[in-house]
Amino acid sequence: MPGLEDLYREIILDHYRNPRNRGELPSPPAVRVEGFNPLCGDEIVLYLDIEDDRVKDIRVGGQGCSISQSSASMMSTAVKGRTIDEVRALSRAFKAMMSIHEQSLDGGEEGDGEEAVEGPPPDVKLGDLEALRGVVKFPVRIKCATLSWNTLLQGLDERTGEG
Amino acid sequence: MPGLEDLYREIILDHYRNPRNRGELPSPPAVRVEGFNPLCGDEIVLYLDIEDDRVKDIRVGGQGCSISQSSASMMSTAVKGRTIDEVRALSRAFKAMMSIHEQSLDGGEEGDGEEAVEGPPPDVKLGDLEALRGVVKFPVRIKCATLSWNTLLQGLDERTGEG
Amino acid sequence: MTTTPAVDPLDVARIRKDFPILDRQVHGRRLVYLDSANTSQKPRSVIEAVQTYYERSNANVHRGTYLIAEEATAALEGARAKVARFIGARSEREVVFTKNATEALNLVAKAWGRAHLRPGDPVVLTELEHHANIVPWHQLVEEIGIELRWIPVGADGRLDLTDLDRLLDGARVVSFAAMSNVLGTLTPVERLVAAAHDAGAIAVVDASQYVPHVATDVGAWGADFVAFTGHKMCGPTGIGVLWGTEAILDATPPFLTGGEMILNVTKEGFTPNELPWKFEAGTPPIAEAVGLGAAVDYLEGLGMEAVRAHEVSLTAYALRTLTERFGDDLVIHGPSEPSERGGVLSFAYRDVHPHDLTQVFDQHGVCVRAGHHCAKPLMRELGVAATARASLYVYNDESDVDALSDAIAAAAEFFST
Amino acid sequence: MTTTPAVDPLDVARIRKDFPILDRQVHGRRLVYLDSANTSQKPRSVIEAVQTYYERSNANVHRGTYLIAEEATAALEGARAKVARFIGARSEREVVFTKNATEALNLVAKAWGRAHLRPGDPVVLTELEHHANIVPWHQLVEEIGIELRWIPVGADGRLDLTDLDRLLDGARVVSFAAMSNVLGTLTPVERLVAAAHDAGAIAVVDASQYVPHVATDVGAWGADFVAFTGHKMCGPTGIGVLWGTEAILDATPPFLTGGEMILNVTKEGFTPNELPWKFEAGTPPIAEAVGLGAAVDYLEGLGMEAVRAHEVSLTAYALRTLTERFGDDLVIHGPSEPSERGGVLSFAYRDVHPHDLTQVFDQHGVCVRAGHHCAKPLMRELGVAATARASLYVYNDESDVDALSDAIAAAAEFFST
Ligand SMILES: Cc1ncc(COP(=O)(O)O)c(C=O)c1O
Ligand SMILES: Cc1ncc(COP(=O)(O)O)c(C=O)c1O
Repeated sequence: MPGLEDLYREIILDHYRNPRNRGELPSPPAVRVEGFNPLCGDEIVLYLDIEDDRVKDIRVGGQGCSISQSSASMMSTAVKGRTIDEVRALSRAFKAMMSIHEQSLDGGEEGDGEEAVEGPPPDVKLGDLEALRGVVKFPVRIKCATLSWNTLLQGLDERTGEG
Repeated sequence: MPGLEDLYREIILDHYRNPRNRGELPSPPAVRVEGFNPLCGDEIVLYLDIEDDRVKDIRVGGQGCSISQSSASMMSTAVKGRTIDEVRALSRAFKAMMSIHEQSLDGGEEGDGEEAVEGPPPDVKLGDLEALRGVVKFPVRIKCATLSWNTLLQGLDERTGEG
Repeated sequence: MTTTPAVDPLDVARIRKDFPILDRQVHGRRLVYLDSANTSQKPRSVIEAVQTYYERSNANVHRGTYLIAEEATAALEGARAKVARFIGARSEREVVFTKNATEALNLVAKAWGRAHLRPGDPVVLTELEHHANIVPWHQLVEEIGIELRWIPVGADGRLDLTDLDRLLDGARVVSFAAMSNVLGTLTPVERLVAAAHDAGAIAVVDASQYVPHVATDVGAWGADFVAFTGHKMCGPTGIGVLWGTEAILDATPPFLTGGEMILNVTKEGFTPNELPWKFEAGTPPIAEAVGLGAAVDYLEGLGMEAVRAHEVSLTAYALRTLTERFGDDLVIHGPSEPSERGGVLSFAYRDVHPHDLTQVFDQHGVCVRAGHHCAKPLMRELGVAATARASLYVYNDESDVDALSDAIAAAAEFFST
Repeated sequence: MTTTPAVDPLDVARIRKDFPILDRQVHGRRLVYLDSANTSQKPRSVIEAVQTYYERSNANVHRGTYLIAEEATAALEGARAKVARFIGARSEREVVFTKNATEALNLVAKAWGRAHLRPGDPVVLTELEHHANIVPWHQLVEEIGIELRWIPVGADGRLDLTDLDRLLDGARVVSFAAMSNVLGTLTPVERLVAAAHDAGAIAVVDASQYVPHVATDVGAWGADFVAFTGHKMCGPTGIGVLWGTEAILDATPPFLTGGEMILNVTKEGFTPNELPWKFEAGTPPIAEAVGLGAAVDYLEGLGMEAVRAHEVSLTAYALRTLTERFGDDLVIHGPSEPSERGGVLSFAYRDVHPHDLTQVFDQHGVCVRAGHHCAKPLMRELGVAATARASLYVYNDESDVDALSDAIAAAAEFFST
């Protein structure tokens, strides 16, 4: 039985209490994108300043639980300054980590409704983001942890006209 | 446990094999009215020749099971020549007989979806129609037995503009 | 302020034995189920009614001339009669089985609404509605161009009726919850129905949170439509109810269509069936209706007056003890007077997010829901994104409230460092 | 004519023990259940799955942070995954839970249809459709002015495809049953889907009678939508399935709306949720989904190849023995070749009305349905008002067919005098 300490690592609570890159950027030029967790009402607003295929700056707004807020904060520090390709690789690695979750009631594996996740890119280092690994033991919270990443991807897609 | 003989009285089978008043009347002047048993596909077509508030003539068309056909046949002989008030009284008496049916599974009384039935008029003689009393032991067949009566009432209502 | 008539109190210890799930342990603790506004637990009699139906009488209804089909039909229609009696309907013809309250409210908006509403027609809702009584109307805004108006929520979580006359002026529909699923607020149903009718509007009551908890008499309300849902009143999932007067149901075209709801079908068209089957397309939720009938029996056995009295007193206990223990650290939304509300307690503890609160509760076996409770517009009015919501029912007692209280204290401690 | 691959035959004696209702006596006789095309009986594992869900894990889904809510969610989504696998869906996102097949077909006609069909657009059905695949389209005739066209039923109860090209010319939708619920006819699904796509139409398959009896691969069919229903495949009442490709589901606006199916709701409007939840408004049929998952497990345990082989051979036995015994007095509708049909036997015995036939059968414990089987247009084509219909499933064997045969003889005798 997973305990609370699996979920609420110290570093998570730290990001929650002291969120990094909190705020707004003038939009335009920054891309502004909103995400919702339909199940609990968490909302996130990202402002992305992308130049030369690189995340030059990022700000995070919105409100939510410790998991969604700390995940957003960690995400912002992890992607800031990275190229879009690096960001996408990181996102894949993060989501791969999130999709390894518990067996469901009936022995089948539970889907969390995310799009099918490609295998984790082998050479991506997750760093602090690893702290969120414990979330997979709490299936309902996975959406909290992935909300900021999904919103980020949506922002990138919109920017490149893929969305 | 009710047996088949409760349902298929000899007189019923006789009306089924030798239906009375079978056929059509020119319409207009006769009122033509159709009835459906939604559950089994039985269809009935009545032709009513009504003069001076009296059923001067009646013809029965359509197709259906022995219960619906014999009930229609008996109904036609019972109402022919009667005043509309007498017909309505007879219909109430018949439906009252039909609504006294078995307790349902759960001890409650089962409704057959007909409109609420007023008490049987005390001085109406059902005559041959009594033979259909056994139908109440076979709840599904009640609609077969009442189809022609409901169609008749509909025809009367349409004529007097009540429908 | 109404006083509740004296009735014998519920024997909760005995009631708990009727609910098999309450024997369960989670995380090594007893299950403290405080999420009945979300869905209620099921007494053994309901579970067994479903099981017995499948083991003894399962057959499709309204169709077969054979014995078990007659039994199945009698079971379905018998359940309809029970529900009709339970809510004071005049006849079974007024009781339509749907899959949940949401389908019932969609039927009203889309079958009645599409047939009767024109561009610009005002439809009046309240700010405390559940999404089920909002989104179908949004669809009609897009489709027909109706105008939505909102009765505001005022202080203490009650409806603010100051502007009622103006809001209802010209209205075609007034649709509102009899009890808020977030705040527990009891709304003035009879007054709103009368005001709707005075304005020439039909009155639609979402009684999803009311019927399970308070004796209901749709006749006394005088409304046109009333919707509620089986799974919140000790019944199975997969069944809901739309009650309507015969007049309005007759004036409503069919909604979902197919088998069962027709009198005749040709290649050219169809003739709908009589009430209530006109609105029940396809194989109905038969076992679910049987279960709902058993749920009605169960609640009638307890007595709805006693149920209400129990919840009022338990809510009073919760409001008092939680406020005493946590003071200003705990904000409980909604009416402060227990008699004006149901046993639904939405709260916030300092700045701990509701999801984090309830995650800690779970470790204590305490089941409380966190989120927007399908009432995002209300959340916005309250100025919060989410609340934690504990909700009470017949199987809860003071020990459950105490367990909640301890769980709040534990969460406070966990997140205080 | 296809030959069925060799598989181990079903052990019907063992299977019968899995179905509690088959122990029942009616009118002093053993229950001979021959109405599975109407609704199937339920194995103990399905009944128990529902019961266990209510006794152990009942909670609302997608909402709670507490353990039993997680279990309930996992149970619902686990069932979805099972259904997806069972029909060869590419992902769970393609599997929408509805209340029955009728709702699924209404969703197609009304959500997809209202968004995409224009006055005069041709929608092609067949003459053997169930009302569930007719009446929703009739509503669109009235509402939008679409044009209905009908693929005729020819001799032997098969579709007459002579005029297919002309019928499909300009068509926007081709919607048809994979197996007739009256005649048992297997329609050429892949051919019709391909022809629909060639004509620029979407293909909708009503697989309500197919999925329970024949291994189904929606991918191989290549259709856009496939509808079926839980209660005919050993599952509970109150649940159906709409499968659709992600592309077409994305192109379909929400249908029923309310909680669960939204991402966001404001006073001004709403944003729908992702697939498949976009189409699941309100509390879903949770226990019913769990039961359906168990039904899928049960059928997979038997093996759908074996199920089909069993039904083909039992149908052959029925056709042969009944014809031998009753000769021209008994007319059996539908294809005469067992491999071209399911185990659905609609028949007439001389001029005895089907209702009267089945009434006598009931006295012999034999459950057979009489009526129009929700296919009145087909009845009209067949020139009958009703048929008696015996339908076979995994728990039937030759002794059941023999009991039917004896019951027919008894009815013949009763009505011959
Ligand atoms: C071919 C066909 N389509 C649709 C249906 C409708 O299924 P349901 O009544 O479960 O909605 C049925 C069964 O009644 C059927 O046989
Ligand atoms: C006030 C209110 N209305 C409607 C609903 C919808 O009920 P269901 O989800 O059973 O359709 C609910 C519960 O979720 C509710 O609380």
